[in-house]
Amino acid sequence: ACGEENNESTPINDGGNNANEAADNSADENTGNNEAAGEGEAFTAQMVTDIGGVDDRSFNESAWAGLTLFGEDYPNAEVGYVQSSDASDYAPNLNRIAREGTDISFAIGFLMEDDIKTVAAQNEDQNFAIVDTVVTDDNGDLIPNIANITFAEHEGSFLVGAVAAMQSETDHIGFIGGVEGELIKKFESGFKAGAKFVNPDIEIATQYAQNFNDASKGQQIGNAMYGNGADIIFHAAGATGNGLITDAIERAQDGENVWVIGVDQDQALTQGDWDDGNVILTSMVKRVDEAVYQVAESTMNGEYPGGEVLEFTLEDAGVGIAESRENVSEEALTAVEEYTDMIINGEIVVPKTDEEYEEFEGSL
Amino acid sequence: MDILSILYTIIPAALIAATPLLLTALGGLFSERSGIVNIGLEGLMVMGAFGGIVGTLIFESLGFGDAAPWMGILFAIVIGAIFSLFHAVASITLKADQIVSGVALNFLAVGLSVFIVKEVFDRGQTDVVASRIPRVEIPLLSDIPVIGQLIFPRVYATTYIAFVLVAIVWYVVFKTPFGLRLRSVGEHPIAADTMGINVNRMRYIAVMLSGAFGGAGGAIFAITTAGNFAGNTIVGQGFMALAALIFGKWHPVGAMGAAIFFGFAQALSISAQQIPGLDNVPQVYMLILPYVLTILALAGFVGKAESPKALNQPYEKGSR
Amino acid sequence: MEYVIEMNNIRKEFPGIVANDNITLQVKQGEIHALLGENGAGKSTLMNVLFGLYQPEKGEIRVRGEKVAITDPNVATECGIGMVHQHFMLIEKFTVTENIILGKEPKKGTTINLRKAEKDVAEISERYGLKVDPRSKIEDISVGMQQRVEILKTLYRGANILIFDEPTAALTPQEIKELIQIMKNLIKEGKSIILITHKLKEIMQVCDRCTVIRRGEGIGTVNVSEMTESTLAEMMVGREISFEVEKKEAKPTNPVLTIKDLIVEDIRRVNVVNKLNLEVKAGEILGVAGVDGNGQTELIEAITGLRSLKSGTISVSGQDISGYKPRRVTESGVGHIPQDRHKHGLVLDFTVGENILLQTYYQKPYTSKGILNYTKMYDKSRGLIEEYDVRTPNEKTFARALSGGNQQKAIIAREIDRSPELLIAAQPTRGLDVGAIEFIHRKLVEEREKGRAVLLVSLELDEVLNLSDRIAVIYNGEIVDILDTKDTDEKELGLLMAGGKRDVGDVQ
Amino acid sequence: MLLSGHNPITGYVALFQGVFGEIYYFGETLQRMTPLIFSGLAVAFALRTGLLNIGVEGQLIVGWFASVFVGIVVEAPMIIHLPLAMAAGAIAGALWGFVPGLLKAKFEVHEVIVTIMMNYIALHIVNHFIRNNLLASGQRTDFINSSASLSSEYLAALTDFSRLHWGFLIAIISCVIMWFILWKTTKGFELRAVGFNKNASSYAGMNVNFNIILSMSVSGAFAGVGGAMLGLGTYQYANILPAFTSYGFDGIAVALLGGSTSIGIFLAAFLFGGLKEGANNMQAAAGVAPELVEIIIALIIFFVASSYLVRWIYTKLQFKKEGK
Ligand SMILES: Nc1ncnc2c1ncn2[C@@H]1O[C@H](COP(=O)(O)OP(=O)(O)OP(=O)(O)O)[C@@H](O)[C@H]1O
Ligand SMILES: Nc1ncnc2c1ncn2[C@@H]1O[C@H](COP(=O)(O)OP(=O)(O)OP(=O)(O)O)[C@@H](O)[C@H]1O
Ligand SMILES: [Mg+2]
Ligand SMILES: [Mg+2]
Repeated sequence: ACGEENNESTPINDGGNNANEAADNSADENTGNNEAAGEGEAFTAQMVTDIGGVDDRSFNESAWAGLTLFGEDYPNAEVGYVQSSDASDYAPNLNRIAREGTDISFAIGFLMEDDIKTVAAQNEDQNFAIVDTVVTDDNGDLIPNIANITFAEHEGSFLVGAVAAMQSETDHIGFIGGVEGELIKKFESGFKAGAKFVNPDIEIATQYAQNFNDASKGQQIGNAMYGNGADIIFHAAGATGNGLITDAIERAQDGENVWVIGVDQDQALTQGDWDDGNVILTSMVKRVDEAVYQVAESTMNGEYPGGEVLEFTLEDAGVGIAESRENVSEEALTAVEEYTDMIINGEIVVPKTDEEYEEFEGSL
Repeated sequence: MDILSILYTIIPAALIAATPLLLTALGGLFSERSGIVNIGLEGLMVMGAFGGIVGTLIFESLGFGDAAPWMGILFAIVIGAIFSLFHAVASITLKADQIVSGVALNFLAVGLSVFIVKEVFDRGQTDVVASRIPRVEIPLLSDIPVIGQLIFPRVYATTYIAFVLVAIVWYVVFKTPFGLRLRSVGEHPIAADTMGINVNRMRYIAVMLSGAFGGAGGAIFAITTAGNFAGNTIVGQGFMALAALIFGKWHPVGAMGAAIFFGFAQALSISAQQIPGLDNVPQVYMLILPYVLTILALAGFVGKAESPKALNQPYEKGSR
Repeated sequence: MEYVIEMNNIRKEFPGIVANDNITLQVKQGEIHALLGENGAGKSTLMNVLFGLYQPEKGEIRVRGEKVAITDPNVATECGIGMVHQHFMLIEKFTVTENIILGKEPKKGTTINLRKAEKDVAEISERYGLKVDPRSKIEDISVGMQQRVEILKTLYRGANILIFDEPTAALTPQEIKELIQIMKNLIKEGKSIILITHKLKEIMQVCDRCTVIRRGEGIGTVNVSEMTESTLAEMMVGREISFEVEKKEAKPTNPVLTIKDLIVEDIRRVNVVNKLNLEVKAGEILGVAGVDGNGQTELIEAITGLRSLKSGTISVSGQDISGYKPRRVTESGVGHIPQDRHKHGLVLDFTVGENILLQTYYQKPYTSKGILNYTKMYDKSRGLIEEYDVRTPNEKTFARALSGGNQQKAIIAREIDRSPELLIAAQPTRGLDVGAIEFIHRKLVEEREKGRAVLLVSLELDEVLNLSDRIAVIYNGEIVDILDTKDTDEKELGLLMAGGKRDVGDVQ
Repeated sequence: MLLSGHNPITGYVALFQGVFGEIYYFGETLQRMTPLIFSGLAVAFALRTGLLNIGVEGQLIVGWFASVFVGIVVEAPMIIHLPLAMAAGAIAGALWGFVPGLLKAKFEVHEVIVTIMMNYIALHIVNHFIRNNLLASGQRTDFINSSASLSSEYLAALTDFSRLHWGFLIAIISCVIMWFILWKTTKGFELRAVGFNKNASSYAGMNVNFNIILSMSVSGAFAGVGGAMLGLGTYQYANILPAFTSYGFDGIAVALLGGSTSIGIFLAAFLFGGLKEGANNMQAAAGVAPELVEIIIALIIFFVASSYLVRWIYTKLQFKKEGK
């Protein structure tokens, strides 16, 4: 369908059916402007994915879901994406959509931090947004044509940490990180804080696979942790986590009582099934879709949050515990609600880094 | 954790990690013993992983239940064997450089499999398979106190099958007429030809066997460990299998030893953080351990590996 | 039906060359039929056609009167034709038995029935007097035994017409004698044989008839009993050939190569050169005679710096070169014609010109400040190609494309042109035709005449006797005797080579 | 493409436009081919000595890191700093090539396995250093000092803000250098001789072991400079690598496609760079999955590798001519 488009300056990608509709709807109208959105003309929102692509079961997919929904809700809006095959694609891809006069260009993932900075400087009249990081110029100031979307992952992780601590029968839980860094530290710190908050004596194993794509490693780390007595493991490790889930399923099938806590999306919907249930206890979701939708919407309404840092927190449901929670006990769910309130009130300040976590632990 | 419980964790992990490498290396053994270098093992594993997952998903949806992953593996074996024909035609019939052809095979596998997945599933990765290969232990043997669980741990059925295959491959390669002919073609194709052996046909069979085994290796990795297929499901395992083949001196038992060694080193590096005493060792040491050990082993006591004589030489009738 | 094999009007072309043009070959039942011709005359090609490795463009083949199309070696085997190839077709890592049964393995279920195979092999070898050890690996046995394996391969397949392509080129005199006996046995058992050889003496000795080809064309078939060596040679080359190397009386002067108490180990740390003493003087050719495997190779490698010595000294013109690296040895005035020209003598994928400068490329004027001067290199090699009559289209042709004789000439040009004080020639004429041999022998004698020392190591007694002024007999890594050529003969040498007074047996 | 229901013409037009359509993309293509030239040269150089260097990937990674390290830590005027940083990349790469070379020469260890292992070691060690010693923000180091930067405002302006940098010229020079070393120098003569026939080379007095080590080191140095192109040119920093860059493996294809000759490598790198750059546009403009380009690359390699067919016909024709 796209191939018939006679206008080179509207290279919209039909990632899914909905987007297709959006594109078709707008095809009737004149879409050939290179200026910012004006009256009666289509609003365009596009995103550049990282290597994972729009179906990575993680934030790219989630972001694309948000954009797709946005395109559905506003038939006048055109949405699209470009997938990057490797890191060197980020800059040209961002440049490409910016040069087409896209009204808001999203960079999905903190890895595009530097590239978006360069491209934003080269295209000063274009609007950009980046997910998962805050971009500043050389003086440490925010950049007026970049909106920064971040999440309070530590807050959501706190909740699943608490759940894990309450439901662990061995008083021994685990955390598997993808690649060690600022971002994943937020998951780890929040998770550990939540668990210790419930049970200061709980044993928590942590390990980084140093890879987001090594299922084999995920399986082996999971194997070692479970073998060592942990019964609930939270992962923030992308596809590496698939190996963990595999190991958990096999142990479950073998009669062991082990669980996985998923990440980013409601993972129980797509994974974890075995003969007698699902090993995914619950998941810590991160509503990238929500965030992207909101930023696109505000931009369309002329309220582009350029030069701002938008943190999506527990309070605005930007992070939280997944819908699938059948395996979570009543008691734990009550506690989750209680803690949610405490975090929102500021009664609990969830740590984000190793230092903050140590401080937090000391204060218990 | 005491030594014994460490071993209880590490050994199964090592054997599970070794299985796909071992199977793929056995495949490479056929191909290289016939004189065809197979750098394309990586690509064959990719196609195997693709075929294994897609096959399992299809058979699952057709209601085959627990049999689905097994049929998925068979499907992958067929896909692998067919896909290896690219390498066979290019390097045997068209006398392409075998290394070039193998490299192309790797590119093609990733491109083709992901492309198909995108066209069929409309996304860059497949769904996760629901049914898995069961983990088993050998009934009586694993009941032997203490060591029973160590030597016959609870691992995937496929792991035991792989070990049985080592024996079968050894038998086929060293005890049957087929094996004798296979090796003769890899050592001295002209001589084999004068003895009435169809060199190219043997090589085709060998390369397709490597496709079948590589396909099985990839499929088993995907089904038992990854659970689904994406462009990055197989990253480097094929090269490790090639290393195992060379490390094992083109011998099935040697390849088995090498694959287990790789699996063991990997399992140790991963479990180390959970082992008191080793948990303070910087992780980087543990991460590079398997590779450093391999290099040291090769430099130290394994020594020179002698490849089949006619490896990487296309056979042209009437040449000398 | 007089002939077992008739090849009538065979024509076989290779790109750009007609290897066989209208050749007719008729072999009678029970005869040994020689096929004679210079290098590249088309003998091997004709036999490959008969064996089904090549398909002829024209002509017909009849086996026992019946017209057959030999499309591949399997068909030839079915017709009872077996071939012992010029370059052995053996798989080094396989055992004797495995090599013999390959492609026609006795089975028990799906397994190779090795026991039966070994028994079969033993049986045939008994019957034809072909002594082999069925369980040895090819790489561990002597060339002579390898050849017997080749013959057994054909017999195992029931061949009754055997083709031998230059079977004696790599054999010791003793082994040749045995081979001739074997051929006679085979004839007695009702087989027929086609024998390709460059050695006219052998033809005279065993053959009944002889077909001569020249440049791909058949010259004719003659009864050997009506011919002499020189008439055969003339028929083959088209001109007269002198067999005796013309040389003046030697005038040896001061010693050039002096070896004292040399001990060299092989890979298994066994002493293969054992307290060896030797001296070669300027102006003489010293021939080393010996059965293959008595330390000749290691001796040469030790002199040229390719192998380290365990003890003893080697000096050239008074300079101690023991332990020198090959380059320094060469620079000390040593030239070396290696025995295996493809493996050690040439880089086959380099041009002839590059090969001719393989020892001197780094010297002025070919290199200055690390940069090669190809113009100078090719100028130089053009001159040498002409001087040594290397038949090649030009100096930029790849060495691979040259015939063996011409490859050898290129090596000789390279080594002699450096005017080494000591020239080591190992098997310099292996597999070459009489014309090429004549040329090379003349060159070696010229070097002697110029006052150089020449160390000739050869397995061919004829060559040693013909060329050398003195002959050192090597046995078990030791020089057992040094004789004046005038005072000795083949018989005495043969005895000494086999270990002095001991019985001449099968030396492996 | 037809099979997958896309219009192939639109696809290829988009591919073509993705390279030549705008000067920006053309600049990006040249930028993209720069490290590919180096990895191709690295593979080819070793290949000429009869060695298969699968370790270009690892050599490139350590070269990248080392050049960035010097680029950050050292303060010096550009005339010293830039060459120093590049040299650091070259040396690191050379060291990474030296090890397999040494093991091959001394212990006859198969270079293919060692280089595969060295790739993983490079990846983990470099990541470790960045993570523990040089982490600035997210997953990367600080930017290098501008005195070590290859980036060029001139080239960027010429190509409408692409990331094309001076490294491209260095790559061209390197092609010439490799050609010169191999075909014009005495050492090159030896390296090639060793590559073709080790026995004859040692008979001719060449030091085979030394040449093997040298060849692997020089090969590694080429790869290391390729890494420096990324560190000092394209990115201006080094980052924690989640997986291999794949430049090394692409380099094998580039070298083989280019017949291990300098000109061939340049052209093959351009083809690869162009295909990869164009793939993004093809995806954006025609909705064709970028994997298609990988398939195309693979098929091209197959066809080139199978040139036996062409060669065979060619020689046949030529012999006919000579025969007349
Ligand atoms: N495979 C081949 N391809 C092309 N030309 C060949 C091939 N084999 C042989 N020839 C050509 O055929 C001619 C005959 O070669 P052949 O090997 O039959 O000679 P020959 O008589 O056996 O020589 P020799 O005495 O050295 O063994 C050669 O001069 C060569 O030009
Ligand atoms: N594969 C080939 N392709 C083209 N020409 C060939 C081929 N093999 C041999 N020749 C040609 O055959 C001719 C003779 O080759 P051949 O090997 O028979 O020589 P030779 O004197 O018998 O050498 P050797 O003693 O090593 O057997 C050469 O002129 C060479 O050009
Ligand atoms: Mg010959
Ligand atoms: Mg011949």
